[in-house]
Amino acid sequence: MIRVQAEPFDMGAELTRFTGSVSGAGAVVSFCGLVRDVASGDLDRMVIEHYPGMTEKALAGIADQARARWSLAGVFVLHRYGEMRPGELIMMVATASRHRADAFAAAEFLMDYLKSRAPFWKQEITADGGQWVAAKDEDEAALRRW
Amino acid sequence: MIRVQAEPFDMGAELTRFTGSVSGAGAVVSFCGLVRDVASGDLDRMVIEHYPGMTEKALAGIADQARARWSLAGVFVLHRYGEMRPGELIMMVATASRHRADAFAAAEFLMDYLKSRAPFWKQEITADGGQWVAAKDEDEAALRRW
Amino acid sequence: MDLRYFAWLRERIGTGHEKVETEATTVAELIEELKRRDEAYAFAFSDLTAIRAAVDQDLVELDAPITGAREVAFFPPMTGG
Amino acid sequence: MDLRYFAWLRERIGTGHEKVETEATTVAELIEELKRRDEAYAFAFSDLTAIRAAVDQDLVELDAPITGAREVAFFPPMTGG
Repeated sequence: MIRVQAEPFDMGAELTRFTGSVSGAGAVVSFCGLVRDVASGDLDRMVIEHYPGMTEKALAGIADQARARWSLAGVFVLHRYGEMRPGELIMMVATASRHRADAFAAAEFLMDYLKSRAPFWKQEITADGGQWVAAKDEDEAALRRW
Repeated sequence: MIRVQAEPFDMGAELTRFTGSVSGAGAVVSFCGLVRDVASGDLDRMVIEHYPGMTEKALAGIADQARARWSLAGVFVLHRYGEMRPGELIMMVATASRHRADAFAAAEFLMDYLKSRAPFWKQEITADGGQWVAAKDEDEAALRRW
Repeated sequence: MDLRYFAWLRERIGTGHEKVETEATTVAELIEELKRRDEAYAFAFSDLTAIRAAVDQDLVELDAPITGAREVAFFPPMTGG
Repeated sequence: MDLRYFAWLRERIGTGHEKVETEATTVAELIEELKRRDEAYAFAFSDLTAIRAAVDQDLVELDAPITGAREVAFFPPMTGG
């Protein structure tokens, strides 16, 4: 299941709902990403731009790849766009499988692909104005392990 | 934080509480283990025996190792003992860090160690009686990657 | 053909959407055509290593064909998650 | 010295706890002493590759010393998680 939304979400409620929606799973892994403050400590907010239409298509494609590679009882991806404050949740993925290795690998794979292959762009807003977050070489490198 | 208890727990509430308890984290990973049915499909319940005193000491030691190896904003381990039905939660770990790689690695490390180095023993109860779950070679092998 | 721009590419070009008529057959040819328009486009597309493209909402390499495409999008490397 | 047994080791020996006086200086010596007691102990400890031990609640190898220990525990390989 894929969800793209501006609204905040309740990570605990989503984890409980996801786990209740799968059957036969012995392992459930979740990842949640939160807005961290910038190094200078004066982040007012993060603004995430996305590409409506392509976003859903890209996330569904990434989830399908995960399902093809590992034996999964379920996959969940939720990503927000718009404005969010330091400490707020940005996104979440969850995976369920019979054994833990599949759930862990699939969750890491989803995160690596989502970082560099889903059309989201982060901008950090401080008193000095807006600064687009640069893509990290290490995120691109992380894709090569799959 | 370490918790060992017989009572069921609310995975969503624990994830929300844990995330609220850490500061500066950009990544939170959780793992939950659930009772799966046996191959013959007639599991009545799982009974987990543990070694009171050593259990808490072993889990705290494993959590300390994780904190020493990775840069973590928080570590949470909860493990139940006693009786539980198919589909019920057995245990949970959660890790928080600035970057996702640390949180993922620490959560997998905690799980690998907890499987083979924390004093819990699972017994599956079916109509045929009780059967102690055998340790898996692959779980012992999983420790060697750390 | 609909063109879409995102993030700093959108800011540099000054719009997130425009319609163009083009005889370019690949993404790269379309970029060259756009760069010849004016300084803003030339600046936005000055470093092609920082440019990613999607044709009809699928991520593609810059040598990908665009013949028959409804929508081509340009943007910097993505920073999701 | 307090001895503790868990899981099928506890079942085979018939108790989870007992107190013993021993002159054994290592876990392995203690096991040999217990095996000489009767059939139940001999059966419980028949395959040492399936035996794990803790001294004062720390997991140890079977050649670990037990001199001065308050509590020694025996159990099968653990199956947590």
